[in-house]
Amino acid sequence: MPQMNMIEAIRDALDVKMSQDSDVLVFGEDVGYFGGVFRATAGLQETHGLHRCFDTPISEGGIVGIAIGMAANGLRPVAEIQFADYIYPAYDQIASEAARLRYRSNGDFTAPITIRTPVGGGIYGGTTHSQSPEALFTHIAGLKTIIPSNPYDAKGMLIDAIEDNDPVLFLEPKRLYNGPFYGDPHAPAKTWRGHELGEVPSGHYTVPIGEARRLSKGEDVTILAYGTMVWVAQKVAEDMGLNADILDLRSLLPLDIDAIEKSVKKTGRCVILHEATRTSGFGAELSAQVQERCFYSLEAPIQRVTGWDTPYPHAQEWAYFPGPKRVGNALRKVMEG
Amino acid sequence: MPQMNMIEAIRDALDVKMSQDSDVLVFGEDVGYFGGVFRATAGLQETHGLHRCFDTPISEGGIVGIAIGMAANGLRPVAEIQFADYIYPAYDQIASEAARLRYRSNGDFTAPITIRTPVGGGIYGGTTHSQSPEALFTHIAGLKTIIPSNPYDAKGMLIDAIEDNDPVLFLEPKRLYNGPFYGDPHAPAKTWRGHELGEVPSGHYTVPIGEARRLSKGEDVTILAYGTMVWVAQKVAEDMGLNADILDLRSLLPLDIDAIEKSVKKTGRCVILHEATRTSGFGAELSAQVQERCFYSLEAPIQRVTGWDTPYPHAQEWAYFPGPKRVGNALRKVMEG
Amino acid sequence: MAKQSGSNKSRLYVPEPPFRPGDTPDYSHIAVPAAHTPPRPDPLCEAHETTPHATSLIRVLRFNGETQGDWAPEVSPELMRRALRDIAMTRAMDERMFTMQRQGKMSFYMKSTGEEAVSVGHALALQDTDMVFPTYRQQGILINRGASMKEMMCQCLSNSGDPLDGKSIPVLYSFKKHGFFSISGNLGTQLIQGVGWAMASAYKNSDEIASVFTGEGATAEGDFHYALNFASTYRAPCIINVVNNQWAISSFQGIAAGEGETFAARGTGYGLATLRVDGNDVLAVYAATKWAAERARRGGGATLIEHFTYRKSGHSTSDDPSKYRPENEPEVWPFGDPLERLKTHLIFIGEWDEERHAALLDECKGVVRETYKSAEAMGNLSGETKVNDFTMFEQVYEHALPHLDEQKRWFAQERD
Amino acid sequence: MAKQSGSNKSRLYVPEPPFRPGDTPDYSHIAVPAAHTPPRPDPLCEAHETTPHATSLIRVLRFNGETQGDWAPEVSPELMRRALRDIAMTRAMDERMFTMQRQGKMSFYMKSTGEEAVSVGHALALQDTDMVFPTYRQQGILINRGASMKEMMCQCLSNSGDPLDGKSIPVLYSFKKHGFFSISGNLGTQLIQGVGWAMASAYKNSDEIASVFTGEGATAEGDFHYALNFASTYRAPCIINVVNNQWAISSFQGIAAGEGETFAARGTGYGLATLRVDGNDVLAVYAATKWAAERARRGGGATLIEHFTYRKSGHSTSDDPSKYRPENEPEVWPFGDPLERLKTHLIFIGEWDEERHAALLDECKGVVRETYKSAEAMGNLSGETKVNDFTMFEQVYEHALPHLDEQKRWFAQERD
Ligand SMILES: Cc1ncc(C[n+]2csc(CCOP(=O)(O)OP(=O)(O)O)c2C)c(N)n1
Ligand SMILES: Cc1ncc(C[n+]2csc(CCOP(=O)(O)OP(=O)(O)O)c2C)c(N)n1
Ligand SMILES: [Mg+2]
Ligand SMILES: [Mg+2]
Repeated sequence: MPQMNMIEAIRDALDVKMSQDSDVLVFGEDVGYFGGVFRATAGLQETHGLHRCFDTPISEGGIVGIAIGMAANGLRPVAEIQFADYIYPAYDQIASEAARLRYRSNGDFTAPITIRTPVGGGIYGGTTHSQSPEALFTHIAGLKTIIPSNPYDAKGMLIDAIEDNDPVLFLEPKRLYNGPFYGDPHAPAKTWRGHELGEVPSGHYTVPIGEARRLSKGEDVTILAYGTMVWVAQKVAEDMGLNADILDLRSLLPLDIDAIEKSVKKTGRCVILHEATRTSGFGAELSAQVQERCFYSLEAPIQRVTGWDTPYPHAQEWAYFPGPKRVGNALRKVMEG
Repeated sequence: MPQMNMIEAIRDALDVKMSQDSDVLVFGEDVGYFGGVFRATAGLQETHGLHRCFDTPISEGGIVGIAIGMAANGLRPVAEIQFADYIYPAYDQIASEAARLRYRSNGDFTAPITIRTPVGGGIYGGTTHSQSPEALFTHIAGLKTIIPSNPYDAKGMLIDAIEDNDPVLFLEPKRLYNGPFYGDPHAPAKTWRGHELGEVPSGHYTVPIGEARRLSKGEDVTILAYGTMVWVAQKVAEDMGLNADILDLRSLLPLDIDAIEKSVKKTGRCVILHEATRTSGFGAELSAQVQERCFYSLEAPIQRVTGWDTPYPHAQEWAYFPGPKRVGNALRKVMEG
Repeated sequence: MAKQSGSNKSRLYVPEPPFRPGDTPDYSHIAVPAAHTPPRPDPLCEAHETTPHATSLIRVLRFNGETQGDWAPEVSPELMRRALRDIAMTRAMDERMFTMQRQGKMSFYMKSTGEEAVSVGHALALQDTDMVFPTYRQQGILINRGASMKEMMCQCLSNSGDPLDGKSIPVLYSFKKHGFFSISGNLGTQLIQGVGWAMASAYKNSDEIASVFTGEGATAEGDFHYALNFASTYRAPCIINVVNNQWAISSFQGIAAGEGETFAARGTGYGLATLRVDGNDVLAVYAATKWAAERARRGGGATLIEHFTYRKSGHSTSDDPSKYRPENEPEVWPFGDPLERLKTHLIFIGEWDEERHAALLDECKGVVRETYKSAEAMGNLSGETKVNDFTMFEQVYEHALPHLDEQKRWFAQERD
Repeated sequence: MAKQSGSNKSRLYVPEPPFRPGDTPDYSHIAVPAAHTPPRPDPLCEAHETTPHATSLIRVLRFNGETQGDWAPEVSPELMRRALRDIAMTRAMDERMFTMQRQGKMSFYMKSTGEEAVSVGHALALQDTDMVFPTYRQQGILINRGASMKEMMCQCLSNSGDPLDGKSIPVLYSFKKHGFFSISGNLGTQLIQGVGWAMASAYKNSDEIASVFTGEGATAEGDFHYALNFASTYRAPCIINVVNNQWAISSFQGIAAGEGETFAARGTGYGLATLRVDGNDVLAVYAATKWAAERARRGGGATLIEHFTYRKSGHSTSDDPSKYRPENEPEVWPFGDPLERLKTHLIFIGEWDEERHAALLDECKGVVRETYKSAEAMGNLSGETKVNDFTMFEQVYEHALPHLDEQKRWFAQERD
């Protein structure tokens, strides 16, 4: 089985779909000849042609705008936004247009686009290269928002996203591109080599949007996480010797609420993790739903461990990041509660 | 005491501030000579001059952009976005710029702007004249988001917003402009005339950002609402003969969590209302915080009554609106739970 | 001439329209070029050869009924009578719907009165398979392309015959089968989508082009810039139309763009071909569109066309234009009425007469009346719309997601 | 000349730069105008009188050291030596910081090498109270205005001397006291803010103008359109600068704007004055800025200036330009180096010599070295930054809100 890191897996997904389907086009800032600032599209222009993988002007609104028009005309565009922090100029095209085109035309026109964009901190990117804006998109009816945490899922979910007939926002935790990250910036960096989720089948396969992945099975506590925080959760739970049910949500909208509900009803305890700003983060929705569905099973208050309600600072990156210490404290608290 | 509807109260707040402080400018689409499509700025150009209340190009991003620059240069701009549904082209300027300017410059530059915009349904405005996007803004650190439910608060809060040294998003529930709305579109329309909150002092006063208003005191259940839903809550609770603690939150960020916590700890039951789409709506944050703080006092699951996870439809407006029936059901459920 | 309401004690310049309510509008300063219309270059010329066209005005129909100049298209009397009919029909429909809105039959309506020649002339010059990305004032395109007027009316009435199942407000039509893109309530957004559509067409080696519309007011949105810019970079086969009807709700065109340049001139700096056309002259609109469509189809890239016209009615049924402009301004507007001008021409060349004209207007009125009757039989907003409420949960996604199914169940339980 | 990597079997046009790695770049087709520079009109001329300036190139310094043409400013040798020093100092600082980044002392750095004449020439022509809205490549303005280099370095090192308390990534300076607006990491956004700043200045009847910057790549953002449009409508007293350094990370300028027109030409259609200037010619930049500043200050409104230059280094320390352009392209770029060109002129007029030049470079290097040493003594990112972590909770709002206070408490409890 080929070994891939997350960038390679993403590139492979694009390559597979571009080879299979001439309607798939890939574009964005620096994605053409250069192959993207994170190299996710490297080589695709050479393989598939200038007209299938190309550079765009620095205009996120324009990028999503043409994607919608192309999709309405039968293509399957995959657009890259260089950093999620720069997605806001495209917010109107995503929320008002891509997400609502099918609805407002009652199915007459549709916008099956995929938008890929790197999220999260951990690379000293400061306020404008570290954000996790998923909650701003899970509030938008008509859009799907997904976020893989490993190479295997990244490839399968991206292929599924491209084949989906609705617009999909595909978030890439940039700190995981080269390897799993367990939350300690001073520990030697791990790569995906040798990790079972770094084994990525060649060719076509999908990981269906809407299904959470269970990382570990346990009876003590449910941990809900996605993106970078998945690995932090795993490490902390292991180190604490907790018997934790860890769910890598992968798909935020649609959400695998059945899996969540089943788990919390079993464990009676729940900790929710995300890097994004706390207030109105996606953790709020998770907490609300767990509370609504599992109220009578809960033995302690649901805990959220999140980024602070400040912009993502540069030098204080690791004071901002919801690292192992804070996750551990929350777990202890929920176990005592 | 002068009687005013909510439009008049808003206009009066602008007039008071423009008279007091020549740094206050008012602008937006159609706000100048015409006085705004909802007439909130009618007469201000005539009174204060063309250069203090003027029309702008149809460019929400541009409107907020110049407001930031003006504010950085010492003015106190009050910008109108014609409908909140059209705020997305300005999303980047609000979230990346206005909200973060102070932080990224460590206080060297600031953006004390006020953005006024009508929200909510109830006027058959369909997908693009009915939205309640507050949750997309409460996730943004550095911004304040407030929403009055009556003329008295509208004036006092708007004055406080203009005087605030941070950017404030001031949401105006358009269905309340002319009178309180109790949720039944077929009932004869009420005006603010004769309502105690339609009595609006002339001159300067403030209603401080960050304080909830208690509508009614009760022991049975806490209802958290804001905007239009405040009046629906009041009517339903009354009709049901419930002894409800109803909080009109008014300020979403900052949030009066002390008042909320105190109330729920007393009642043990909580229902949260909003018009916005359910998933990742502000109700999720409210639910999460109540659960975190009042877990051991809760006697039933917190209920959310919200708009559905669809765009706001046109003909089905009243099927979408979280009206008295649904609010009543939730209250019954939480009382039984 | 501009005067300033209120006192402007500062150096901040804020443009104002020449006339306000109470003024006697005098547009004698707007030169209506009589004979000199800029020459018609080859459609595959260099973009900059059309720079003069961005600041002059292409006209074909003189007020006396003659045609003139380079751009006069070779069109049959039949085609012109077709145009006349489409314009008259559009106007009759607008008239009726406006009245019905006033009677509470629908929530809202928007007329295109005075600017029908833009959509009708434009549509006549395109192929029916070309995709238009219209605003809410291009109903003339649907009339021209033979869309069902009953369906249009049902859409406005939000009734059981509404193809959009009541999801959208009136006038925001979607007719894929007629190459008419779903109209967005958000201004400007479709401009760049149309460019993307055109890029896809080029990518597929298809001959179809896109034609995108904006009002002059909405050119201030970022999407307009994206559209011009991407169209220039990728030489997208499309036409970008700015319908300059002088007003954006209550704002005159000087707010949208300043007072220095025309809207057509915006395109010059992007390296696009630019035409500015008398939008009340259906033959000029037709000719300019033909030129731009040929250019796009033959690989010459995009053209920006400014259609210079006038919005005779209020912005919508929610608007009262007498609040911000002189009541008689539409009458004194110096470019005449598109229907009258075409009629005058047809009579001038002996292909029409007053009697047939009166009959045409009657016929249109009749068709509209009968169609409206049958449409309203399917419901209206003040009575029983007969729209099934459950449709609101459909078409959010291709397949309903579990949480929407759940909400639909809640809705079912809670409604009775 | 353009060739296409991969096969392009469709009609979708995608522009490509003339040369890629492995090619021998040949820019002989770019005409460097020797003597003919467009005439200098009165700064209060009509905007359209500058239309020719948008497509030609204002130059003052010939390669042989002579000055020439209408635009040659009257500047003293002192001022020119000041410019020379500012350019040399900026370059020396960039050099040092780049090296220190490579050694892990900071997370990131961005050089302005090759385009220092733009910021320095521009700043020299402004008043120190004029507010500039810079990008990350205008450090030359800070050097020129006498900002503390140590503070700049501490900002890049995110250490205890960082005036921004480590909140921002390196290079995103904020120096209000030097009329230098806080740089945003989001491209384009500041353009329209600068226009708003200028409108406020006009409103207050102040003489201060704003000068806003963008790279040519970021002109594709909506904010660029907003800036041009609002500047036109309200005749804002500002200068809009496009620094066209040919590259936007890996994209050549044809992606940003298509291949039809210059960036200066963008302004023509907005009714703005437009100048295009040799950005490697500090006297030309100075002269163009003086013109535009006078125009703005005297009520003539905004000018769009395209500074035609070349980005000699990589985009940032994270970039390797040899991946997408020939390695020697910076050397064969036909407009020379700004430092060399000014030096040649000063020597030509007898106000400079090789010895003094060598001494100047040494002096700059020395100043930079010493300053860096004292800056690094306050911490760096690879070692101990000495930034207090709690500062991350400050300046989110003027006064901390209760929820932030609470989070600060949590942070305090959880960190040990
Ligand atoms: C993004 C956005 N902003 C504001 C509005 C509100 N609005 C609807 S139509 C209109 C005026 C448009 O004027 P123009 O573009 O000239 O078109 P016209 O109505 O004259 O055809 C405005 C401001 C909107 N629909 N969308
Ligand atoms: C809104 C936004 N999109 C993308 C980026 C990523 N980015 C940073 S610099 C850059 C290239 C800018 O090129 P240009 O405007 O020509 O300026 P230059 O770097 O050449 O000075 C890009 C794409 C960003 N910072 N902001
Ligand atoms: Mg208009
Ligand atoms: Mg550049």
